[in-house]
Amino acid sequence: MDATDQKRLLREMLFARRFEERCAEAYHERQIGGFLHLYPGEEACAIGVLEKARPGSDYVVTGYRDHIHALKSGMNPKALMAELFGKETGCSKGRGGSMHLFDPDVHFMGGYALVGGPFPLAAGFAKAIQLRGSDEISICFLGDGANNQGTFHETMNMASLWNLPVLFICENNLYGIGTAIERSTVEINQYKRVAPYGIEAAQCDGQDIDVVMAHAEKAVQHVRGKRKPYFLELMTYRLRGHSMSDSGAYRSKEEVEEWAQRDPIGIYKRRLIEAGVLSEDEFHATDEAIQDEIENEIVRFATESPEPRVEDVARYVYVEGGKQPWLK
Amino acid sequence: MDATDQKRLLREMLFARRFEERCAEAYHERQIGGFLHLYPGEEACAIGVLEKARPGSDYVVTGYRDHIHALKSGMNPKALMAELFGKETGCSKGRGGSMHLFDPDVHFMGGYALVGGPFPLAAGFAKAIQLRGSDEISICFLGDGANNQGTFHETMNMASLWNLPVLFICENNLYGIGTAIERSTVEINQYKRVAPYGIEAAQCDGQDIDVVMAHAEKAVQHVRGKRKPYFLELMTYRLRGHSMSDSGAYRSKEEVEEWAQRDPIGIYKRRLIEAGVLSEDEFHATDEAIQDEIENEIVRFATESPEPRVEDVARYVYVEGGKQPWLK
Amino acid sequence: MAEMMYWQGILRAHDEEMARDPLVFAMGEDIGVAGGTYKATSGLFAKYGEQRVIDTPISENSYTGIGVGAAMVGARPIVEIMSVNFAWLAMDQLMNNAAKIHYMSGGRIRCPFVMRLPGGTAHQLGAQHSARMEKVFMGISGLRVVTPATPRDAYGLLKSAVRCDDPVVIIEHEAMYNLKGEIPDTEFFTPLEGVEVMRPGKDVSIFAYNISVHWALEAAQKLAQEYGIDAEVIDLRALKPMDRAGIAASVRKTHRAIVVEEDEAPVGVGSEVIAIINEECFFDLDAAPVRVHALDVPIPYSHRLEKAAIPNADDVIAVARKMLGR
Amino acid sequence: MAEMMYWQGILRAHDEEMARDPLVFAMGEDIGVAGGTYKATSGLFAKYGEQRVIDTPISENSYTGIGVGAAMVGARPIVEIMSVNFAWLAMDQLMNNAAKIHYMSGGRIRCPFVMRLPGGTAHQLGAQHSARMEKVFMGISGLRVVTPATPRDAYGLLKSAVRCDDPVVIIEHEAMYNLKGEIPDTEFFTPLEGVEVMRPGKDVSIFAYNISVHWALEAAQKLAQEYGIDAEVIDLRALKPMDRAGIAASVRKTHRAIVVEEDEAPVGVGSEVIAIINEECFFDLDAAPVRVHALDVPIPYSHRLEKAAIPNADDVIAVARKMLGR
Ligand SMILES: Cc1ncc(C[n+]2csc(CCOP(=O)(O)OP(=O)(O)O)c2C)c(N)n1
Ligand SMILES: Cc1ncc(C[n+]2csc(CCOP(=O)(O)OP(=O)(O)O)c2C)c(N)n1
Ligand SMILES: [Mg+2]
Ligand SMILES: [Mg+2]
Repeated sequence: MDATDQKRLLREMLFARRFEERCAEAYHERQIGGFLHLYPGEEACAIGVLEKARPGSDYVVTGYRDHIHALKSGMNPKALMAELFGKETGCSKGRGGSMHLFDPDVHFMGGYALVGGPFPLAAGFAKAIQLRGSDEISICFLGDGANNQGTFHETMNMASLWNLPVLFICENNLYGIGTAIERSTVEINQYKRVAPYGIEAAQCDGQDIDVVMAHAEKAVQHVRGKRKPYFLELMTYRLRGHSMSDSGAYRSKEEVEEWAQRDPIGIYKRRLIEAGVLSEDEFHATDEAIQDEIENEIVRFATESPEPRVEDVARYVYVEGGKQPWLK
Repeated sequence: MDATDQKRLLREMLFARRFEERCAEAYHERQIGGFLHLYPGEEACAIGVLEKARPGSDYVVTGYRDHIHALKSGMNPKALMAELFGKETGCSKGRGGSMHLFDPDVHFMGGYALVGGPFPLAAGFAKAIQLRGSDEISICFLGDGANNQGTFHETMNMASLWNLPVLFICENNLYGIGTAIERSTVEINQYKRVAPYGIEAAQCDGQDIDVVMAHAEKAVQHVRGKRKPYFLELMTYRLRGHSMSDSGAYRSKEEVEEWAQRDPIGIYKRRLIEAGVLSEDEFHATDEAIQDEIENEIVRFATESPEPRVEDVARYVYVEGGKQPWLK
Repeated sequence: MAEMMYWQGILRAHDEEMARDPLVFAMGEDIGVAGGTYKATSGLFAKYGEQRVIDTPISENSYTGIGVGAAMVGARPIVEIMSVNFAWLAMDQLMNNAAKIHYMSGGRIRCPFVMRLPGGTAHQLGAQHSARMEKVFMGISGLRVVTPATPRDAYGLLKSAVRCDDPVVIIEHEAMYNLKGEIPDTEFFTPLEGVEVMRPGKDVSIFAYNISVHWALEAAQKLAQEYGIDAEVIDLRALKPMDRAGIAASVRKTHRAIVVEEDEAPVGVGSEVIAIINEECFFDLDAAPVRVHALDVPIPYSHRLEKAAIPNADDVIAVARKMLGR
Repeated sequence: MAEMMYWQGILRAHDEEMARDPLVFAMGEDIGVAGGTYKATSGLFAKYGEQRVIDTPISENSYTGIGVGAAMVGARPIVEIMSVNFAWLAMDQLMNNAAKIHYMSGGRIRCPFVMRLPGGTAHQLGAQHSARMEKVFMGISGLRVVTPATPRDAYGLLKSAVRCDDPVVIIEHEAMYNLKGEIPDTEFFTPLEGVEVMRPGKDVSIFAYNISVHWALEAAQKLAQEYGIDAEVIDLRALKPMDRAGIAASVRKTHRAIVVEEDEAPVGVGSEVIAIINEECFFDLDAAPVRVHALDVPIPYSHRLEKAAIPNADDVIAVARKMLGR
C-alpha cells in the first residue's frame, strides 16, 4: 500500500471519528433524536475490512451501529447526516434514522435495530448473487452479542450448506450493552463458535488496521474465490457507552484507559509518522479540513435541508405504481 | 443387571412396539385422528436412557414422537391410549392427542409439536430445580432435525452458562421427515455441535440398549452430580415413515433393511437367549400376554371411556378458581 | 378451462413463474425432493434443480430472512412455511424486516417477498397445529395478506404475489388442497386487492374468506331454499389492505352484515370488518352486525370438542335467520 | 400513600414478591448488573443474587421458553423483553407453549408465567423500535393481557400477575416510566379483569388503555371546559379477557363511543371494542362509534412524521366534537 493510500485510510478513520463526534453534539442539541450508537475505537474494523472488498459492488449489511459501514460503502456523508437530522434529503428520506441507513445505489443494504436480524439477510443477498452467477460477495458486520441469537446458528448452517458467498465479520467489543461477554457467552472466542458449521474462521486484532486488512484480504479472497462463507472475528472496543443514554458505568476506568491506548487512529497515525509518511502538521491540517467539511458542508446541508412533508407520511408503505402494481 | 431386570427391559421394549402397532391399527380404523408419529426401531433410546435416570422424579420432555417416553416415565398406558382415542380419561383429557401427552404426576412434561420448542422448556425445568435446590434432573429427548432450530443454540449456551442440570438426548435417526440429515446439516455428528458451549457430549449406538444404558448412566451421573448439562447422541432409525401419512419413499429399501437387522428388540432378545436368560417360548408367551393386555385392557379401556363433554370445551383456557383466581 | 385441485393451481403458478424468470425460487421444508407436504411443489425439484427449489433445515426464522434478503436485491423468493403455526418462529424476519424495509428505506429498497402458509384447522391436529393466524399478519403495516378460497385464486393470487414488488403473505388452508375447481387455461392474475362477490343477494351480506367462503355459500343456498333469505356472499380474499368500499357497497345494499371466520374472535377479521362497517355505513344498518367465529380456546384434539370449537354453515344459517326473523 | 414513578411501582412489586417467595425470579437482558433499561429492576441483583436476577444473553425465544418451563414446574418467572418489538422473536414459546399448555394438558399443567414488555412508540426510535403489539397478544387464546396506565397499576398489575396461575403479558410503555402517581403504602392487587372508570361522564364514552388513557383524560378535560361535553373515560386495562359488560355499561349510559389506541387500526383494540359494542348494545348507540388510532404505516424516524402517525388528545377532541355536533 503506498503512502497516498495510507494517508487516505488514516483520513477516513479520522473523518469517521470527527463525523460521529459531531453527531453526538447534534444529539445533545436535539437535532438528532432516537437512539444513536457510535463507533469510536472500532473504526479500523469497518474501514479495514471494506478496504479489501469492493464497496459499492459487494453488498454490506450491519446492525444499528452503522454510520461508518455506510460511509465506507460509499454513502454520501451529507445524505447520512441529513438522515440523522430526519430530513427528506437523508439516505432513507428521514424515515429511517441512525439505525436504518440505506443506500442501495452503493449496495449498502442497512442498518437494522434487531440484534441478529442481519445474519439471514446477508445470506439472502448471497443467495441472490448465487442465482445471478455474478461475482459480488455479501458482507455482514455484527457484534459479539448477536452471536447468541438463534439466527446465528441457523444462518451459519445454511450459508455453509448452500455455499453462499457471505463474509461474516464479528466486531467483538466484549460487551452487549452493559453485559460483559463472559456473563452472556460460554465460548468468548467467537471465531471458535463456527467450527460445527464447517466455516473457515480467524480472529485478529481489530485496532490495527494493517492487521485487519491482512486478515480481511484473505477472508474476502476465500469468499469471492471459493464461493463459500468465512467468519472473521475482530477484537475491538467501543470507547463510548453503548448508546447516548449509556454512561458505560459497568466498565472499569482502567479497562477503558487501556483500550484508549489502542485507539486505531492513534496506532495508525504513529505508524505513518514513524515511517516518515506523515507529519504531525499534515495530520492537524487534515483534521482541520475534515472538521471544516463536516461543519460547513455536511452539517450545513443537513440543517438546511427540508423536513419530509406531513402529506407524505403514508408514502412508501407499498411500492407506488399503477392501479395494480402487482401487474407489470 | 440381573436376569429379572433384563427380561423386564425386553418386555418394556416389546410392549412399546406392540402398543404402537396397535395405535397404527386404531389410526386406520379412525379411532385415532390427527398426526401420529411412531417410534418403532428407536425403543432402546427412551427406555435405555430413562432406565438409568429416575423416571417419575426426573422431569422428562420431548417432541411429538412421545408415546414411549411417556410410558417409561410412568404414564399409565390406559391413559395414553385413551388420550389417542380423544377420551376424557386420557392423560390430557382428550385435549392433547398423540403429540401432546402430559402427566405431571410422574413429571412427564409433554409432548410438543413444534420442532425445537422443548429445548428451552427442559432448561426451564432445570432452572426451577436449581432454585429449589433439589436433586432431580431434567431430560430432553429430541431429533436430529431439531438441532437446526435457533433454540438449540440459544439453550445450549444458557444451560451451560448457568449450570443447569439438564440432559439433552439427541435421537439421531438420520432424517427430518423426508430430508436426509446431510441435506440439512453441515455437521452430521450431532454431539460435535455442542463443543462451543462447553457441554460434555458423546455419541453411541442407539439400537443396543446395553450400550445406551452404559452411556446414559455416565450422562445422568454427570448431570446429577456436577449440576451441569450433558449431550448424548444416540444413532438410531425409525422403521416406519415419519408419520402415518408418510410412506418413507425417500429411503432406499436396502437402507431400511439394514437397519431392520439392527432392531433393538431383536438385538436384545438374541443376547438374552444366547446368555440363557430367556427362551424363545418365554418370549412368545410374553408377547402374547402383552398383546392380550393391550387389546383387552388398554384398548378396551380407551374404547369404553367417555368422550369429553361439549359443554366443557371452554374449560382449561384459564386455571379455574374463585372470582379472582390471581389472588390466592 | 380445466378442472384442477387447489394444490395443482399453486403448483402451476410456481411452474409458470419459475419458467419465466430465473430469479424466482422456492424454499421450505421438504418442498424439494419430497415434493411438499401438500404436493404443491411436486416435480419442481427435478425441473429447476436444487438451487431454485431448496429443501431447508428446520430454521424458520432464518430461511425466511434469507428469502427477505434475496428479495431485497432483486430475487423473487417463494417461501413456504410448512404450517402457519410455525410462522411464530419467523415473525421477526417477517414483521421487523420484510414488512418495514421499503418504508424505512424511504422507498429505496423493495422487498418482493412471497410467503405461502398452509393454515387453518384441519382434523384433530391439536392446539399447536391448528392456528389460524391471518389476524396477526393483517395487524402489521407493510405486508399484503391474501387468502384463496378456490383453486382459481390459489393459482391467481400466487401469480400476482410473485409479480408484486411488496411482501405478500398467502394463507392457504390445509383442508382445501384437494378441493377441485375450474382454472382457465390461459395465464391470469387475481388482484391482490378488492373483494369478490361470490353470490349476489339482497337480504344480508355474509363476509367470508378462505374456507369460510364455502360455509357461507352452503349457508346461502339453504337460506334461499329453505327460508327465502337471499344472502350475498362476499369473499374478502384480500385481508390487507382490506377493501373498505367493497364491504360498504354490499352493506348499503343489504343493510345487514355477518362475518364468518374460522378463527377465534378477538381482534380478528370479524372485528375489523364490523369496525369498517361502523365507520363507512353505520346508518345503513338495519341490524347489529354479527360475527360467526371459533370459540376463544386453543383447539382441542378431541374430534367432538374440535367440532364444537370451529363454526360451520349451520351457525351462519342460525345467525342469518335470527337477524331476519325467519 | 407515596408518590412514585411508574418504574418504581414495578420495582416495588418485584421486590415484594421476590422477598415473599423464593421461587419468584426475574430474567431479561441487562436487568441485573445494569439494573434494567428503565431502572425497573435496579438493586434487585445485589439483593437477590444472580440466580434470581438473571442477565440473559440476547436469545429472546429461548429465555422466554426457559421461563415457561420453570413456570410449568412451579417457579414464578418474571421475564422482561427489553422492548416489545423483540417479542416477535419470542412468539413461538409464548404463543405455542405458554398460552396453550394448560388447555392442551387438560388443565393438568399450569403456567404461571409473567412477561413484562416495555412497549409503545417512544421518541423517534424508528420502525423497528416503535411497535405497539397488544393486539398480537390479545388475539391468541390462553394468555391474559394487561396494560398499566398509572404507577399504581404498574405496581398492582405486576403483583396480581405474579400470583396468577395463568400466563400474563404486561405491556408497559417506554414513555411512561418516569410518570408520577400515588401508590398506597400497603400491599394491593389490581384486578387482571375489568375496566376502570377514570372519569365518569354522560355524553360520550372514551375507551383507552396504557398511554392513550392520558390523551383521553386530557381530551375529556378540554371537552368539558371548552365545549361543554361530559366525556366518560374508561381505562380498558385488561385487554384479554376483555370486560364486555363494563364496556357495554358505559355505552348504555352515554350512547356514544370513541376508542383511542396508539396502534395502527387494523384488527386492533379499537376494532374489537367496536365489535363488542355492536354485539352487546348496538341499539343503544346514537352515533357510529369511532376509532382514533395511528396511521397504518411503519413508524417513521422523522419527528414530524412520527407525530403525524401517532394520535393525540386533539384528535380525540376533534372526533368527540364532531360526534356531538359541538
Ligand atoms: C432482538 C434484540 N434484542 C435486544 C436488543 C437490545 N440491544 C440493542 S444492542 C444490544 C447489544 C448488542 O451487542 P453486540 O451484538 O455485541 O453489539 P455492540 O452493540 O456491542 O456493537 C442489545 C441487547 C435489540 N436491539 N434487539
Ligand atoms: C417448528 C416446526 N417446524 C417444522 C415442523 C414440521 N416437522 C415435524 S417433524 C419434522 C422433522 C423433525 O425431525 P427430527 O427432529 O429429526 O425428529 P424425528 O421426526 O426424526 O424424530 C418437521 C420438519 C414442526 N413440527 N415444527
Ligand atoms: Mg458487543
Ligand atoms: Mg430425525
